[in-house]
Amino acid sequence: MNVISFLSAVVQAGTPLLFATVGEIFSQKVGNLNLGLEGMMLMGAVTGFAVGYGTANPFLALMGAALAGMVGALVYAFITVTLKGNQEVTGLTLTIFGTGYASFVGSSYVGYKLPESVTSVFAKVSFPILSEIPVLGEIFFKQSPLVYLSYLSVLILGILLYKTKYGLNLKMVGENPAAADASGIGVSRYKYFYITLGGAMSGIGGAFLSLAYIPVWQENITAGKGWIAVALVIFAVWNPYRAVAGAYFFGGLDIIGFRLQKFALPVPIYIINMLPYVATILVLVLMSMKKSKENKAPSSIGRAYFREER
Amino acid sequence: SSEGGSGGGDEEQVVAGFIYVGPTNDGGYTTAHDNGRLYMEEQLGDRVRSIYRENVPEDRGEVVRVIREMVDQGANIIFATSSGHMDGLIEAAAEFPEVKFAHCSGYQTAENATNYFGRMYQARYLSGIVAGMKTESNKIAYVAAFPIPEVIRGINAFTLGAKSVNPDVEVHVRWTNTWYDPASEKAAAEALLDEGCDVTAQHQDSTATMVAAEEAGAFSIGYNVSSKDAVPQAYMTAPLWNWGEYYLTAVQQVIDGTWTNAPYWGGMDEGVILLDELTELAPQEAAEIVAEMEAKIKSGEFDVFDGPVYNQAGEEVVKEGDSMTDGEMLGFDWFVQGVVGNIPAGN
Amino acid sequence: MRIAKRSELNKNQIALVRLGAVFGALVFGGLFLVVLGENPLRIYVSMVQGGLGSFFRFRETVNIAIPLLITSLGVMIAFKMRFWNIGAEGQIFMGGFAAAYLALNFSHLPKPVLLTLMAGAAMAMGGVWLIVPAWFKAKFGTNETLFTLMLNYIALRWVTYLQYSLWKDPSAMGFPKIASFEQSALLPKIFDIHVGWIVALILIYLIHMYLNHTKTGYEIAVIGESEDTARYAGIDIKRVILKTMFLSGAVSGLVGMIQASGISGTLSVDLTGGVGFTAIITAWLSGLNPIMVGVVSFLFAMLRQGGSFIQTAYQIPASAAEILQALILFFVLASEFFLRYKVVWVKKAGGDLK
Amino acid sequence: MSEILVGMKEISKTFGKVKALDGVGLTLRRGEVHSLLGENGAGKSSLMNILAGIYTPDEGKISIKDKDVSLNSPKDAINLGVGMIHQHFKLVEVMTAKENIIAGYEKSFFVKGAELSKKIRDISVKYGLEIDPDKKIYDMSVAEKQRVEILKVLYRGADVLILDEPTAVLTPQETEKLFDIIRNMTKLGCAVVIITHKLNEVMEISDVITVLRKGRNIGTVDKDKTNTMELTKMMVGKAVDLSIERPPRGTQREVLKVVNLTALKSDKTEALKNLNFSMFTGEILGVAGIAGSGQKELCETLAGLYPVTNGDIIYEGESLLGKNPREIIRMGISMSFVPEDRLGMGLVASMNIVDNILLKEYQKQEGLIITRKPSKEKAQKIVEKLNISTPSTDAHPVRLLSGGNIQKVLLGREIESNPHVIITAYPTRGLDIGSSYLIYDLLNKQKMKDTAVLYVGEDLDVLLELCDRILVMCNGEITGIVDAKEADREKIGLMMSGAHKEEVI
Ligand SMILES: Nc1ncnc2c1ncn2[C@@H]1O[C@H](COP(=O)(O)OP(=O)(O)OP(=O)(O)O)[C@@H](O)[C@H]1O
Ligand SMILES: Nc1ncnc2c1ncn2[C@@H]1O[C@H](COP(=O)(O)OP(=O)(O)OP(=O)(O)O)[C@@H](O)[C@H]1O
Ligand SMILES: [Mg+2]
Ligand SMILES: [Mg+2]
Repeated sequence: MNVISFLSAVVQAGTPLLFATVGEIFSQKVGNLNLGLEGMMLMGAVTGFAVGYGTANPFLALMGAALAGMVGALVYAFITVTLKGNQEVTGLTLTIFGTGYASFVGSSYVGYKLPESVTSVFAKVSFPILSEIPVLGEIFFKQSPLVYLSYLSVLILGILLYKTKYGLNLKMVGENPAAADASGIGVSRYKYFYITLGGAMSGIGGAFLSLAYIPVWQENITAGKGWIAVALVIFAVWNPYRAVAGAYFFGGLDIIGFRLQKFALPVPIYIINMLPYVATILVLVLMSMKKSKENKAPSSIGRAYFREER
Repeated sequence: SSEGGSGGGDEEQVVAGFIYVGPTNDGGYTTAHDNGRLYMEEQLGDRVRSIYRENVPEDRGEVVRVIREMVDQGANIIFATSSGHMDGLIEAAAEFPEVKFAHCSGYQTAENATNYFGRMYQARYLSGIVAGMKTESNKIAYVAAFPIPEVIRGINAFTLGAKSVNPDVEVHVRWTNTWYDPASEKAAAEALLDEGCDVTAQHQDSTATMVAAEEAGAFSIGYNVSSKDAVPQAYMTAPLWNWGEYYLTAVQQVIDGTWTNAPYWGGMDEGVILLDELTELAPQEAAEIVAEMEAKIKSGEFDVFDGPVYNQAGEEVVKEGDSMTDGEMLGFDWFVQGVVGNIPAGN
Repeated sequence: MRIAKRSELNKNQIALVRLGAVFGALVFGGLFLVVLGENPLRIYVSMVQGGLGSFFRFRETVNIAIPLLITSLGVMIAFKMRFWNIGAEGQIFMGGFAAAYLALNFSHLPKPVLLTLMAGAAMAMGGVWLIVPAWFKAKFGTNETLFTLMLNYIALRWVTYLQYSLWKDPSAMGFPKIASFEQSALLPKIFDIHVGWIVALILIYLIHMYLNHTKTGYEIAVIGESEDTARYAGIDIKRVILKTMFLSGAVSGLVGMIQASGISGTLSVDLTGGVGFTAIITAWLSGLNPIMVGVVSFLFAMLRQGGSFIQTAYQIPASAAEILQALILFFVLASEFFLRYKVVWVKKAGGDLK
Repeated sequence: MSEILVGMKEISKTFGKVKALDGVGLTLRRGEVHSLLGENGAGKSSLMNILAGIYTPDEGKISIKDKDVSLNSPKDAINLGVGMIHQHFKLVEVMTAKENIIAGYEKSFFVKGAELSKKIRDISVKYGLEIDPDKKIYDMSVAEKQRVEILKVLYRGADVLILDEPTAVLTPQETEKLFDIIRNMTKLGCAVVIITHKLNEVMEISDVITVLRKGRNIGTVDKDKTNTMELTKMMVGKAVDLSIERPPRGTQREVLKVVNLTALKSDKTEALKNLNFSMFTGEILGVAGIAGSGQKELCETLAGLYPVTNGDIIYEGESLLGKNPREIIRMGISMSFVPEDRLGMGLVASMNIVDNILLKEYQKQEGLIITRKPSKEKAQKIVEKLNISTPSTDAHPVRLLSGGNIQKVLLGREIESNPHVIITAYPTRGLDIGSSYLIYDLLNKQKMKDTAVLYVGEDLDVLLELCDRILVMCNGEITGIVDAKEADREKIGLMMSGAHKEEVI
């Protein structure tokens, strides 16, 4: 097995997960568990594809994908933030909606291929200078521009979260919206902002599949990746940097089967495929056993905030 | 064809139902079947109304449900196009004795249910010739769906074709366990390309394998329908289906009341199977050899599994002068020499 | 404009709000269909026809309703205790797994015996599949939403393993499927619908009794409200949690058996059809009331069957029905707001800020 | 007279069916300390929450610094220089003091840690509020948290500071310190509103006093022109006798004996340290101490709800060690516990009275099926006896009852079981004076029935008047047990802060 090319494929496989996971981290950081990731990814994937197909413009395709994810997230935000609806059920409904929307819109594109003008932009390209680095360059810097976009988003959002006032404020919103409100932070504004940001990220994550990975439209292109991303958020303990490692780990397990098939494995691949979920459970259990005050889910998660509530 | 509800319409009109495993525009297997349906509809005009369902899972309960709905819509004959639909179809056949059923690629029959398929292996053999001549690394990737006889037969035929022109060739197999999942197909193809394969072949319903080949600068053999426009930098040729005549005949028989449950297994000679025209990416010399072998196959002078055929361990399975029977071919559970890969054991 | 708490509404007002939401969704969905160039009225009418138009269609609706209803009852038990069990998918799979094991290995047993054993094993297995996260929740407070979600995937992979490898039917000539059950392992039919519908009705009654008229039902309600209160009252919390979760998982597990034995005739990765997730929605929509669960599940099933019908009849993609379903849900979710709050329009009082 | 900072006029606010405020007005001037007085539920917090932008009034006008304003969010209030320190702190536990202080107010894009720490230290020195800016909130004591809250408001440059019951959680010494800070602030030109139930504090700190009753402003008076008697009358609406009767002790038999009792918190520090005391029949034993000194843990260990690490609890010669409430009930011991968190522990908020009565009954029933009939009768009896106002006993969740009625349901249920020992934690917290006196009365009646009563209270004056003996706790330790009749307020205050140890009697 060619390790370097495998790792390069791992980065590729992990990228849609990375986008969605980082997006969901921010949504959860402001206190909203959005189980609609799968739906938003699909909305992004199909819209990106349709726009790319229709306009032959890669930029518009990407914008369309982000926008579609945002619209999904906006509906979710409206129901859970403004109307204080149940987050779990709204998220699940969003997934139903996104799946339906994608298969409805996508039904006229199934099997279609994106125009060259779009695929060529999202095709793998060597990153100047960095791709020269031995090994690492090969793995990380001979990728689709969308992969570079994922690095950039993680970096920017990581800095935003840990170094800026916005990071501080959004953490406060997720931990204790009443405190944030009393401190003069616009709770709803923050929630809307980061929930829709999460939607945009999910949309782009989905679009990575339809624009870059296999630029041919297919039904249910995300194949459950949105749900894996939900798991990844915990696996990464709500840390966007750790999400990188997690996404590549989960993504790698997704494709390693095809590399291992020629060997007689001591453990069936199906069992190996359970690993990410088992690992997530372990993280979950260990976190709860440690009872540490840090590294926990944002404490207001799942609960709507109403200022005049007692 | 989408007009009218249940019970509506002409009493004389025959309703034909099609159950597809994938979407009609998958650019592959289901598209080929749907083209056949459209051809049949066009030929029969008003005498037939066709209905179809896409993406029907290979689950008995779901298949039965869809069949019931089609019968509710007045279906007189129902075609189910994937192997996994067989159990449901056979069960439903018992429930609706007055309706005719036909199942593609299966093996069971009933009073009112038959099966139909094509000798795809013949075209695969020819495509193997093209691939065997093209490869420089002598390693060919074969992205395969399920380890079932139909697929194994195709791999074996392909390998024999490739070896007939290039004895050193190896055909590396990866199973995806899906018919239609571009992401898996691409990941599997990438794995093989990384291992040094420079030509790909596939028993898959999407173009993802060829897309992977194109990205890696390799060449590819398609399947089902021509992908010349979809992957112009890689596509050389593909074994193709042409279902129109079969569907036309079958539905006509239902109209005429002459339908029987005799299974159908047509070959290149009947036109249900063909090999796409070679593109300029295919080796120059290939065209001539392919044409020669195609003629021999059609005339019956040559059959793909004429002996001697050796298995992976190098043992002679079919002796010089012998040939495999249809029954043996329908039960393929071993690879010929030259295939690298294994068939996962059942149970 | 601002939001204010409203005083509690009575039952009629609540029903009115909900109906309004469904109506709103239909109007909204109608606009959506018009945009797509369809006649919404025709589609709505044919969806209802498709769901109820004939005995045959009604039967299909019931077939869809059965697993949804029973699973909703299962998750509802957990929700009563504020235990967010979203792992019904996994419990159904594991229940199906246990039932299939018996069906495949003991098909020589007489039908009533075999079916009873299968049901028992499915319930036990489904129960166990939920008792694991329940134990961690009781012991360490481990987040059950995510734990049970993960268990869904593990169960799915497990069934995939069975179907594609361990239990692959050799007589299927390499095709990855598990052998079909023998006649002795298939559910009998009553009025041409498998007996699951009777099981469902009985379960509605039993669970209604259990939650409202038994000591444990009372304890569940107390624990759901506050564990501290439960401890204070001397309730053996851990035991009740484990017992209840076992029951919740067992009911979902039973669905695995019913689907495998009544519908699919075997175990496969398509066994659940996503019902474990839909059930969360139906359970929640029905306000955790077993009788309402029955009604809501049936309506949902009708929507599904109607959607499937328009696909076969008019070749309108079933996804249109899926979108409509989501729209209705969105509207109902949004309408909850008006049960608890009211919007007050304020005249711009006083001077301006800034 | 100095400049008017805030004018509130005709403020009304309704929550669901409750009219919390009904045309209330209030005027705040620069440099004054303004006390808000009133029974529980009078609307004090509501009024201040409106000024802080948390609640939006239904009607009324607010002007700040001579400008009419509409406060649509706390941010609006902050921008106008109004800051509030809430009864329940609004802090994020997992963040540092600094982060809590700057969040929502930081101007520069990047958070510059060191610079900010210094700035915060400077302010804290200026006002005499010592804190460590980099300490996590979860590591802080209540008083420290309160200082963070005050700093947060000052950091935003507030000149109107609202403190909602700030002293409830402080020792007398800490209270003194807080008052110093308040005086310091008024000197610097702030106006301070303080809400408290302690009249002596009101008389000590305030310049002006406003009294609310049932959502109406009863009057605003200068401190110098009033006295506690008058204030009480304004609060309650009639002259009240604020003395509590203390019936003679009963048979004085030892029922419960606590020996070397030690219990740990979840973080392994000691919640209770080596406690030794006894409870006697026909006696009320009071427990005094600042909040969080171990009272809660003490009550819960006695009730079998909190694990004991060491020592023993002996009830009539039998050890209760390691027994949970269920087992204690099974042993036939009739001990009642009225926990401080009524809706979170003693009652099930969403259930009706009958189902709440059932909480203590159902375990005694035979079989699987639950019977509600006996509880229904009992509920009716309690409602009549304690004059609980409720529309129904079996169709109205207790959550919707008023605080006093909720407490009556709880206490009624517990007393109804004829216990030998009653443990009550802050039974009058959240109750108006009328209800409070009813509760004292009920407890005295129990004492006269020869029941042993443990009364954990926060109001020292009440403890001194009601109890026979007072056990003082500090930091999980008993710093002394004194005879209430002879005890001295000051000394108990010192004992509460651990500075003074009294011989155990
Ligand atoms: N990363 C971000 N997260 C949330 N809101 C943002 C972010 N970036 C900008 N905004 C919003 O954009 C607007 C302009 O930001 P700017 O920093 O100029 O305002 P600000 O007054 O400092 O922000 P704030 O009102 O939150 O204190 C504000 O409404 C701000 O909340
Ligand atoms: N957010 C709210 N939601 C519903 N009702 C409320 C809310 N806030 C206050 N109330 C009600 O309004 C009334 C006044 O409450 P408020 O908290 O202002 O009283 P208070 O004078 O501060 O009493 P306390 O001394 O107990 O703090 C009470 O009946 C209370 O139940
Ligand atoms: Mg208050
Ligand atoms: Mg108060």
